[in-house]
Amino acid sequence: MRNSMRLLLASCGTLALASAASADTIRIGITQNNVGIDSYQTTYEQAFIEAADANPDVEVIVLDAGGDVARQISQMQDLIQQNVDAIIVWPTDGQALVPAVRNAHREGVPVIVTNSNIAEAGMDFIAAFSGPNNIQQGIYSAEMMCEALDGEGEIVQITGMPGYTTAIERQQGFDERLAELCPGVTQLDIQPGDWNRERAQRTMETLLTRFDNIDGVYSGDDNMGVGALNAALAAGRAEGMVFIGATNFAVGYDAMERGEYWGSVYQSPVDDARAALQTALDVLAGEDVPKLNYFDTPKITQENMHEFDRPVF
Amino acid sequence: MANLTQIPLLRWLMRNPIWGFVLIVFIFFSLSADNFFSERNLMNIVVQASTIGLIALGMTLVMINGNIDLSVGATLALAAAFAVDVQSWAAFATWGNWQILPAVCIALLVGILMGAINGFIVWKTGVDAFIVTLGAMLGIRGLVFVYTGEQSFYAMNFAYSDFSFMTIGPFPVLAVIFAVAVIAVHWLLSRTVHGRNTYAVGGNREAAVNAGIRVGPHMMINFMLIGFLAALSGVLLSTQMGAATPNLGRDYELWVITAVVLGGTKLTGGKGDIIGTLGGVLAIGILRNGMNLMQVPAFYVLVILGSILIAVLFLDKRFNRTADGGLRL
Amino acid sequence: MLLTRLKAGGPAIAKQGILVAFIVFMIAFSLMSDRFLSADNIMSVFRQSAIIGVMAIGVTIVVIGGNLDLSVGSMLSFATVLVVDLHDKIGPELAIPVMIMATLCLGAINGFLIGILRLNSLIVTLGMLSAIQGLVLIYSGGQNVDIADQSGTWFAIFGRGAIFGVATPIIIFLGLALIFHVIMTTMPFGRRVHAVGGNPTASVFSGIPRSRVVFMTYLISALCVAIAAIILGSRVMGSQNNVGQGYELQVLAAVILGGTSLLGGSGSILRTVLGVLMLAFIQNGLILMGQPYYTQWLVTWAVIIVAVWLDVAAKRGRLFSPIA
Amino acid sequence: MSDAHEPALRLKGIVKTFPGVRALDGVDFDVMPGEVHALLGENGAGKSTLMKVLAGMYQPNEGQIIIAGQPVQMTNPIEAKAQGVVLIHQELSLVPEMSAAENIYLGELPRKSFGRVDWKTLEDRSNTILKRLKCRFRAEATVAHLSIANQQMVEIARALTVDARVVVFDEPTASLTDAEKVVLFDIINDLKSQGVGIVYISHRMDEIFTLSDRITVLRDGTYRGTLTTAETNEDEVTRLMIGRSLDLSRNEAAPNFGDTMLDVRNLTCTGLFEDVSFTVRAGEIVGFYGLVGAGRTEIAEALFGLRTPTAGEVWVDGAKVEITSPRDAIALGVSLVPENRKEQGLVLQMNCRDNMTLPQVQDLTAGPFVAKGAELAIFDQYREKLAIKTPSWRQATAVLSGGNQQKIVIGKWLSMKPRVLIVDEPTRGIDVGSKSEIHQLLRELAAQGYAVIVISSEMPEVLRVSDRIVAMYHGRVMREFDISEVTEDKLVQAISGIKSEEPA
Repeated sequence: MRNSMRLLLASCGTLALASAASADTIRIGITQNNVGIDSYQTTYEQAFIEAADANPDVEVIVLDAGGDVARQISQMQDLIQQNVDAIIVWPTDGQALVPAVRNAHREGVPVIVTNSNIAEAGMDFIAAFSGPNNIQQGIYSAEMMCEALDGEGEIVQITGMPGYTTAIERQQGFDERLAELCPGVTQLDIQPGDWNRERAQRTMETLLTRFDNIDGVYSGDDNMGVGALNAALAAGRAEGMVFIGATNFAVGYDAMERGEYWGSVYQSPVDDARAALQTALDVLAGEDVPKLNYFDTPKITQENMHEFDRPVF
Repeated sequence: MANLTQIPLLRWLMRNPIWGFVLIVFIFFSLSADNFFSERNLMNIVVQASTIGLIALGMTLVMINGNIDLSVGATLALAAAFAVDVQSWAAFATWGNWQILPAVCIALLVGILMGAINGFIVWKTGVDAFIVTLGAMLGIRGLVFVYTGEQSFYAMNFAYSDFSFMTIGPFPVLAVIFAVAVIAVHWLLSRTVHGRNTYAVGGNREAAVNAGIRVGPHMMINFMLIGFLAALSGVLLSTQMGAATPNLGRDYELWVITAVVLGGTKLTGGKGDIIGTLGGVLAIGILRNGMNLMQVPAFYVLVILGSILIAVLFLDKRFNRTADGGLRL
Repeated sequence: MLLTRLKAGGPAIAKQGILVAFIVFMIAFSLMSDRFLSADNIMSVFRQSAIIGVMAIGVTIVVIGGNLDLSVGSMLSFATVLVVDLHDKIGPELAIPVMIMATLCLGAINGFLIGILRLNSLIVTLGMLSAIQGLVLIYSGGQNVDIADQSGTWFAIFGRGAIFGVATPIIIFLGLALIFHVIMTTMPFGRRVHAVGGNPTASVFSGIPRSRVVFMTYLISALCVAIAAIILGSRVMGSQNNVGQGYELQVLAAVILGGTSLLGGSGSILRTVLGVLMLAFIQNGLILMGQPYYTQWLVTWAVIIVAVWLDVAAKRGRLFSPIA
Repeated sequence: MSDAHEPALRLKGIVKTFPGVRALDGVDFDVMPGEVHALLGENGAGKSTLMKVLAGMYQPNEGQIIIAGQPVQMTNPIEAKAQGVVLIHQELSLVPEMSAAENIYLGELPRKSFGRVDWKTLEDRSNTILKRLKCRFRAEATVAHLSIANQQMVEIARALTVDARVVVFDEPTASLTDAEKVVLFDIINDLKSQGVGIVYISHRMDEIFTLSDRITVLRDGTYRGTLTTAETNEDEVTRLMIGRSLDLSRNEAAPNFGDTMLDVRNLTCTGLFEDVSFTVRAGEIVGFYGLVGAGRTEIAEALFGLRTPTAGEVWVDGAKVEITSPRDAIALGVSLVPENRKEQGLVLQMNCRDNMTLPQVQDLTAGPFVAKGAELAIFDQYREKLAIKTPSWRQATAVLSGGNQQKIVIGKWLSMKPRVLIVDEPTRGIDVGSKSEIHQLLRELAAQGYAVIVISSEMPEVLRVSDRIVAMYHGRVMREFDISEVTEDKLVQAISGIKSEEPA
């Protein structure tokens, strides 16, 4: 018994030495929202690791919260525990992470929020935000919808997983801008598709039954948008129906090429990941970094699609 | 002398293989993961494990009763929503920091009420608890969405989230609350009449009925206790977040059941204890924390946790094989 | 014959709790939405429920055999990702058998752990739920998979095609239900599954190879998942890694709603089909009525408890449980 | 203030109905202080219902319960106990993971403040009671680790936690060996001498005539009469119970046996039985008699492929065989009617026909389907042959009486046309009428040329059906008797491990 204790203490000693030796490399921890739920996040993770590997001074610790806020908070604590130099967090929930961010701030660990922003109350405690502007994306989609329908028509909306920030913000931007820009376009119903193509397809089938006339469909991402498109194609009602998405996926890009899909918002996970890492490095280098660093997420439509590469996911 | 002390310890470990497992992973991570063996990290583990742990205490009671509760994750979310939302009710606007008090009380009452509904249905309809609470798992989650309107609630008052960072002496307050709950439920189960009746009802329901134990209300009380503990867990979780989200606690029921079963409680009822459950909770907590520290990729964590669960079940069966005397059935 | 049935316990109508509830719901919904009973809508709901339905057939057999299978959700993700990914790599004619074999292997692991080693099925399949989800992610590296040429592949027939005007998923679903109903009610294997689920000890004492029967139920469950994955992959022409997440509970809810006892030994595939359709019609009907999606969870809660309650009450001959 | 002529307990005109059934129809019953009053009746006659009414578990629809002259209402078992009425259950009603003390005081553990259990009082009191029962285990012992007999003692100890006026014993000897019965009877006599009224329910005539002062008989929920034990005999009681006399004769050895069908040589299963050798010939019934735990059931299980013998040989019909699974046994024509019909014999929620054809359902096929016609033919054949009473083959076996359930299990194995039929405790928990029918049946089977092994813990049963008797003690065969030479004394000696002076 006593022997094993001594062994433990001895090993702790050597570990402490080992971490002390690598003190001049920069250690950055990242906790992601839910890798594997969609390709965007997976590609983001790969791009992030690649970018970090390319920089010999950076060592990264990559964690995944699996969509669970509580686990993400634990991971924040674990990262603080490991004395990382900075934490990058992709919030599972913009609201619920505020105290954890505040705690890191108190512990002197700068926090960089990536992809979807943290709630207003937490803005004082973060070093910077880097990512797309989800509300702006919703606005872009509303503008495209308006343009495609010439300001008149009846549409349905398929949102992401209820209760998650990205879904809420895109819906918010879309709803507000649409009402303002095109009062002539009415939203018949809003139903969730849970970021799941099959579920979106099922929901769309029911909506097609319910409404004799649907002029347009806005989906929280292209994955669901293609599901809705599939439903409409199967029902023989896709002709003349306008499909607009967000986060352009390869399937969406292809559908656009075939002329079945009207437009989306181009958002590259590679840009997203690189921007996050760069922002973190800038913060650590003591540069004067603005609080909000939006990277560009332009509209992509059938007309301008060839200016963009086909998404890799 | 070494022999004399070792033998009871070994025998104890054979009966509680999960603690042997906890010991092994503890030593393993101490040796192989940076920063694992430090006071702060160990406290972190306890705090992190307390969310699942508090519910697991209640689940132990319910499972010893021969029932199960799948609705705890949803109850946790509902209680968290109330705890955060009630603070901002106009009625308590002038209460200052005291507005937290009625909020927490209402949240805990909501948890007890959800447990009471489950317990009452199980008692009166005689439908299996698995089915009743599977329904409630969907239904209560529905209530969460009705109540929150899909939005997250957040606490304006930072005093609420500061609570979770408080310490009592060297110990984080959340760890202390968990420890108190562990001791209280252990005491309840091993020392009180209600606790002993819990074993009786699960071990031989017929006998309990014949002995005049009012089985229905008894089970209902245990459902209310797990409702309370799930709500408490939700409240504490919401203090860590300063907010409540409608998706909080998804899949927690599966981890809670896993922890309790790892701890040696029988799904058929009548057998189990809090010491084992604590071992199960710590085992999962240490594994998650240690794998985070070792940066095991998320995809592999799923495979490892799943395999370990099955492996421990297998070992438990080897060690604690019932004396069937070699009959091949 | 009817007389003996009536005498055997309670009025026959009370024994069909699910059927009563189903009819009540269909009438209520059709009064509230004129589109509900349209041929298009009914076809559409049948088609949508095919995936859950095919899985529920397998799970019903596992449950009649006295066990649970919670791993079907992850297994569906696994099978769908595999068949879609292999479709473009080795062609559908090879992708389908390879995927079926791989899925059967997972079923065999379940069967080995539960049937042969006799580990508790709830915990084993819970562990497998997690482990298989991990496997899917490792296999795909977390990327979605898609079929490039969606219109040119004959693979489309399973999810999007129709035979004599009836959508293929419906034919597969109802056909499988009928086949397994016949197996379970008229073939020796079905009898054995009922016996093993009803009383494993007595089955062994009757010379029934209990381990092998349980093993087989998990293979059947895996086979059903594989078939559901073909429909799903063909319908969506792509797959996410977590596409089956949460399906295990929907499937289990349908099986329970169909009156299959979790204690094993009794249950019916046809009633499971009713359970599946009922859940699908609730979901569909509430959207048609313009209700927010979460009302379906509240309604499902009530329906599960009331339907099972009626079932249990009819069996014991009184509404409320006699325990004090 | 109760004088000697005031009954300790009196039931007047008790009526209890369930939906569609009149379980008790105007039953009168009383028990005097210091009296053992036996209650008799076939299964389904209403004994259990009456007991549940007594114990406060059922409320009668009509009638009165009078205790010590006062009419009372008892709405739950605790109230009944407070009134001094204690029920000792037939099936062990214990919680295995709890201590003996907790089981003795189940439902009324002594309390301290905050609902805490008063362990000291609990254990002191329990140990006192166990001492009074001459038990050699402590109250702290976990019940799961006690022997069946000791568990029964814990059950009985419950009666002594209160000043009982009336103690009801429901089949208390079902799982006791003869030696343990003696202790139980001492306790009953002890209680009796303290002025407690005893209600004693049993199927075993010998016990009832040893113990009781009066006998009350129920039939089909109605009261058939009360007899004074000293003035009656088994025949009279039986006629009251089933409306006809029973054949109580001992078996006369049948003259002509066929070839040796089963030959067991030096069979050993370490720790369970050692060096067991015997033979069974076609047309012969060999009875295995011994105490519970003597290894008889285990031998049967080994012959049926459920246990792996560590040494020895088994020959069936002149050929040496290896039986490693029930399937092997069935293929060789060895059948086992197991000891516990509810747990091992039947799938209770399955119907009668399916249960009966279960071992051969794989072979009863027409194409891929089960041949319903063939199945029904088998069922009808054995329903007729064994006189199974069931309204239809669709009836779930759960609702049949014990005797009919047992007949289904026997029919199941007869339909396999076995060469060797092993029957383990064929009449346990079965009423007198069905019992003699089953004995009759076993004799007929032997006459048709089956080789039969009957394992039983009841001496009258072994004597009635066997041609030869193998007496076992502690995993070993002590002696083998021919039915013509056996006496009860010799049998008792053999199964108690006493070596007889004259070799067999």
